[in-house]
Amino acid sequence: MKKFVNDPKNYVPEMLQGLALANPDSLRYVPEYNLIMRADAPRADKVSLVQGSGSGHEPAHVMSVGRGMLDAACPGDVFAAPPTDYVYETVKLVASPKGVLLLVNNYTGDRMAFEMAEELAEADGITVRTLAIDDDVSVQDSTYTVGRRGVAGNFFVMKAVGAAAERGADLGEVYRIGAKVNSVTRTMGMALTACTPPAKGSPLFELPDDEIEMGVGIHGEPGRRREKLRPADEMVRELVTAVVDDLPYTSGDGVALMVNGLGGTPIGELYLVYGLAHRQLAERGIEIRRSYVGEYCTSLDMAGASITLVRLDDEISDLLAAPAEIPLRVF
Amino acid sequence: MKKFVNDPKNYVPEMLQGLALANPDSLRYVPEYNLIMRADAPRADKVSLVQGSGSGHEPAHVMSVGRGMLDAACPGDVFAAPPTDYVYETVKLVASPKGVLLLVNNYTGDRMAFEMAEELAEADGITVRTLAIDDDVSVQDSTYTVGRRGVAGNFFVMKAVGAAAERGADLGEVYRIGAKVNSVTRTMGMALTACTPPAKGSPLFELPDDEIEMGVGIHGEPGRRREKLRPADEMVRELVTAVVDDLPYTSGDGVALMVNGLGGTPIGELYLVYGLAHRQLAERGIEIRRSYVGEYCTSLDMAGASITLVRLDDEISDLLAAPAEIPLRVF
Amino acid sequence: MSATSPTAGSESTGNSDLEFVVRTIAQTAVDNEREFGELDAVVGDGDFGYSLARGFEIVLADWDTFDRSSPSAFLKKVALVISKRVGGTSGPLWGTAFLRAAGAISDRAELDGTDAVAMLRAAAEGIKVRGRSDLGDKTLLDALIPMTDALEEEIRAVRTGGGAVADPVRLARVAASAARTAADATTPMLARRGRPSYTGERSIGSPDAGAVAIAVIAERIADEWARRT
Amino acid sequence: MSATSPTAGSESTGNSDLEFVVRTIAQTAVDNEREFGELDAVVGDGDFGYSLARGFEIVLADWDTFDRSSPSAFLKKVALVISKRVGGTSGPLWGTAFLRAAGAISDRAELDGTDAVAMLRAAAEGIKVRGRSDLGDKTLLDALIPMTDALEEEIRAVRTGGGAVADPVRLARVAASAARTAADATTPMLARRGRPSYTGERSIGSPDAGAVAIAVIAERIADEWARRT
Ligand SMILES: Nc1ncnc2c1ncn2[C@@H]1O[C@H](COP(=O)(O)OP(=O)(O)O)[C@@H](O)[C@H]1O
Ligand SMILES: Nc1ncnc2c1ncn2[C@@H]1O[C@H](COP(=O)(O)OP(=O)(O)O)[C@@H](O)[C@H]1O
Ligand SMILES: [Mg+2]
Ligand SMILES: [Mg+2]
Ligand SMILES: [Mg+2]
Ligand SMILES: [Mg+2]
Repeated sequence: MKKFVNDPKNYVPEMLQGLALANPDSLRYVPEYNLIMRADAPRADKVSLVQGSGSGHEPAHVMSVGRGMLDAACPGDVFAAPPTDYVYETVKLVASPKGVLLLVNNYTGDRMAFEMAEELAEADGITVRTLAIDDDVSVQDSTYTVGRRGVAGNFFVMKAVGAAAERGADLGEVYRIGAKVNSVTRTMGMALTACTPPAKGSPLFELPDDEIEMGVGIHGEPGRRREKLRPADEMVRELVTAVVDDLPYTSGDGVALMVNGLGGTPIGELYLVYGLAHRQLAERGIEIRRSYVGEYCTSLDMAGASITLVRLDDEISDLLAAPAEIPLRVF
Repeated sequence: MKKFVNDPKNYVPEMLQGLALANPDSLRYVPEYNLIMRADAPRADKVSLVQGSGSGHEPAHVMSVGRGMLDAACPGDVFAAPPTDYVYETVKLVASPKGVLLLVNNYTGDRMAFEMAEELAEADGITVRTLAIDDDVSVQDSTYTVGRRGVAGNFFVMKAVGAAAERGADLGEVYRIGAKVNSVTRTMGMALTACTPPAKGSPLFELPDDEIEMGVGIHGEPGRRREKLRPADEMVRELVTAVVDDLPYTSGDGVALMVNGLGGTPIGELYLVYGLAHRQLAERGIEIRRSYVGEYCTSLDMAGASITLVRLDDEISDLLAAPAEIPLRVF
Repeated sequence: MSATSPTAGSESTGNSDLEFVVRTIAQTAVDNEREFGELDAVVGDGDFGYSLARGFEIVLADWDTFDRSSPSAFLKKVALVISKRVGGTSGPLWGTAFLRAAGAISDRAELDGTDAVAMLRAAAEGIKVRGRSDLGDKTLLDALIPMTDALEEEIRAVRTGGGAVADPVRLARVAASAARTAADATTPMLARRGRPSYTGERSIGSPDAGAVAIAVIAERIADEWARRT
Repeated sequence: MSATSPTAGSESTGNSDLEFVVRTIAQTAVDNEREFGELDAVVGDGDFGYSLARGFEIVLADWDTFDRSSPSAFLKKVALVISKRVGGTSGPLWGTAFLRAAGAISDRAELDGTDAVAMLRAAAEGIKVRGRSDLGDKTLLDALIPMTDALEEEIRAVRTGGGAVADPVRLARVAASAARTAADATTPMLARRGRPSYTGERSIGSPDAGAVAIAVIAERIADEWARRT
């Protein structure tokens, strides 16, 4: 394993320490519960927003804490939902009289932890709602499955509810907006390589030099199918088609397009992918109104990318354009 | 080779097309000269700023074009300086009555191309100055060598001269500021893995699983020495020591600290490195006033990182804090 | 597996069967961190071993501090540590399992084979509810439930055969071998719960990590028990 | 190396020796893209083959359009394409080399061996100035200059021996073998210019990519010339 790491067991806490040291004015790190929160949270005049899930998806979600986005993020260990207790303590720390909205990607472990925490916090008299995000089109949604996964599309939910909460919307309204954004957001991802969790020390799976995994999530697990590596144009077409056909997005729709890197793919390639996806969508008459290219929700060092579309209306466009201030500043 | 690429010869133009499509209002792509420029350049009321160098370093420099930073970037092919002619055409396109400042990382090929272009443009009556950036402490600077390389520290020069130019400073003043920032900026980098240029299709060198390259530049070339992989704390100490001892930075100095990823290292690890570097600097009494963690100047998909320090004074701090608007926005 | 005996280095363990079993579970989870992780990596995300090990490490570290006023109180404390400190899907599931097991013996001061069956049944029911899962979904339930069935059957058979008390070593061996058979039998199954379910058909062909963990733990208990007596 | 003859597929090439040599240089650069790149990858950045190939590809594509009013005018056009279209260090260096070579024969309508020496000397001087480099820095100069010396020496020897005109096939062979020997001799050298110089001592032990390219090109010219006559 070739990583910047000391004891792999301390990978997550040492990362969070670095994050807090780099943002001394705006963030607070609470080691007991492995949590990052805004230094000024909770604020009585806004709904508090919390997102959790395993670590290894950075910048999601710990680097999305700040004005206009999350009030706190409580990440678990790499790819593991946080313990219930940590979520519960996080909720207590940011509890606002206007309530707390918990955002959770739809995975069994995360949902269990957040729902149990919600119950515990409500018993303490805190008003809490939980919204599950499930934008991944590669997973079939049926009563025999656990439903779609939440992947990179969670960024748009966080951004929209963050803006709404900042403007003073009440809990019901913030929840409505989050649910609406989630309902018009779809993602599909693929991996060129496997990733290596620090504690495991070796890649999660073996992928020959001429093969890829299509339909991956964000936990380094294999995808729906293994396929041959092909020119970017063809692979992007497969991603775009899966996403477009799912909602479906149709000619005349105005959308936000995100090309999200999974951690090991350089930004030059992501812009190349963006250009291909943009043109393929334009061919279908879909109008791209907002563009997002970079890393938003990763799988450690996995090379690969996902494509997300959000169908925009005036309300969503306005919320996405609102200012925010999170650790991911460039300058 | 596992990359998002069609014909490798089109890697750079397809990336630039994507970049322009994602920023239709602010950027213009000129395929004849492989160049990205601000849609509103040149402006008569400000010095125009141009940076070139090979591609493969994204976000440097094409993604640093925008208000408060560059007016144009003319990248060559991957790791190759742009042809003289392209630099010359770029200068003509952004020529402002207030003059043009060319920023060039100190490599033989880049310097030759930019100096020849400067001569050609001056013959046309355009006022041009060229500033070479050379922040890399891993290269010995002597009359027998070609001097230090320019690496990730170029970000700070671009940012400071960008802010000064935006405020209307004249060419001499903008040059003075750039030279000053360069003189107080030092960088040292290391690689965990080699990178793979699209046209070559295989890694530039072989690195065993337990070895690293210390003192690398940004062109995928090997570093000064090969060493054993060690805990992050020790490797970071080697980088920090090399940087601090070079200027040297001393107790009481206020600095900006950048941890720059080389392309394949996930941001979680970069924050871990940041935390270690921050503490090591604090031990030496060096005060960190501004923090930069992420990818600023990469070597394609190379895993690795560099550490940059800038000694701040009020003038530099103020320029670094000025607003800018470049493609690397997050939301 | 480590050569360390599960009770080594702990003077205050006492020698109740329950403590012995819990400590063996904890030690097995810690010793098999890598193996359990590898199993989860095939079509999952590879953290199962890590999650269990980090939690049971704390169970071992806090061992001497647990309330020992009754078997039920003791189990509740263990459940609390697991719920608090284990993340992933395993935290809530294993925490619930221990908590429900505690509930099944709340009025008992001494435990026998029938209590063991009751605890295992309660644990499985708790996991079903918490995980919205059932037998046949290719989870640890597919080892836990057949193992419980075999244990119950063996106790009944001993009783029917006129024996008053079943030999615990033999019971442990029967349970372990049923768990192993059942864990192996998860290989051809299609996962309908847990992360492997996302890979669809590709979940077929490898055993479920959780089910194998149950088998490994049961075997270790049987081995240690035989050595103990 | 490709089996394609350097003049194949081009009716308008004419048959002047100069055009033959330039075309062979261009074709060799295109054919050896991978090999030259691998050489540059050892302690450089691996783009040398790519840079040359992309430029000389255009030289070949534009071949029929070049000004042929004089050898000097022809070389100038080639120099322009290289300067314009080749990036990296090689663009300015090779562009300068061709431009200076053109200058060395500006008044000549027909070229002989002495002109070849003059062109090569001028090219080397241009590279020195442009690259702030010299013999011994471990660059292509370390093949180019010894090759030129050998060529000059051979012409002098033929003259001294009473021969009026040296056999061009023999001259090309002498030049090629001198270039190869000199290129091989760069292996133990420490790089003081170019990207390999950044690696310090590690540049010792592999030949310079540019020097080897000179040898490969010279050998190809010698081979093709022998075949041609
Ligand atoms: N809904 C469920 N019900 C019962 N057991 C489950 C469920 N989901 C997962 N499991 C068990 O948990 C094991 C994986 O645990 P763990 O790796 O901690 O979960 P994850 O990484 O998916 O959050 C699986 O092998 C399976 O035996
Ligand atoms: N300053 C110089 N003077 C002469 N030749 C040089 C100089 N620098 C590099 N070279 C030659 O150019 C070759 C590398 O060319 P290229 O790969 O295009 O350059 P780079 O990638 O370093 O910009 C070297 O092998 C060497 O022969
Ligand atoms: Mg997990
Ligand atoms: Mg180069
Ligand atoms: Mg798992
Ligand atoms: Mg090179």
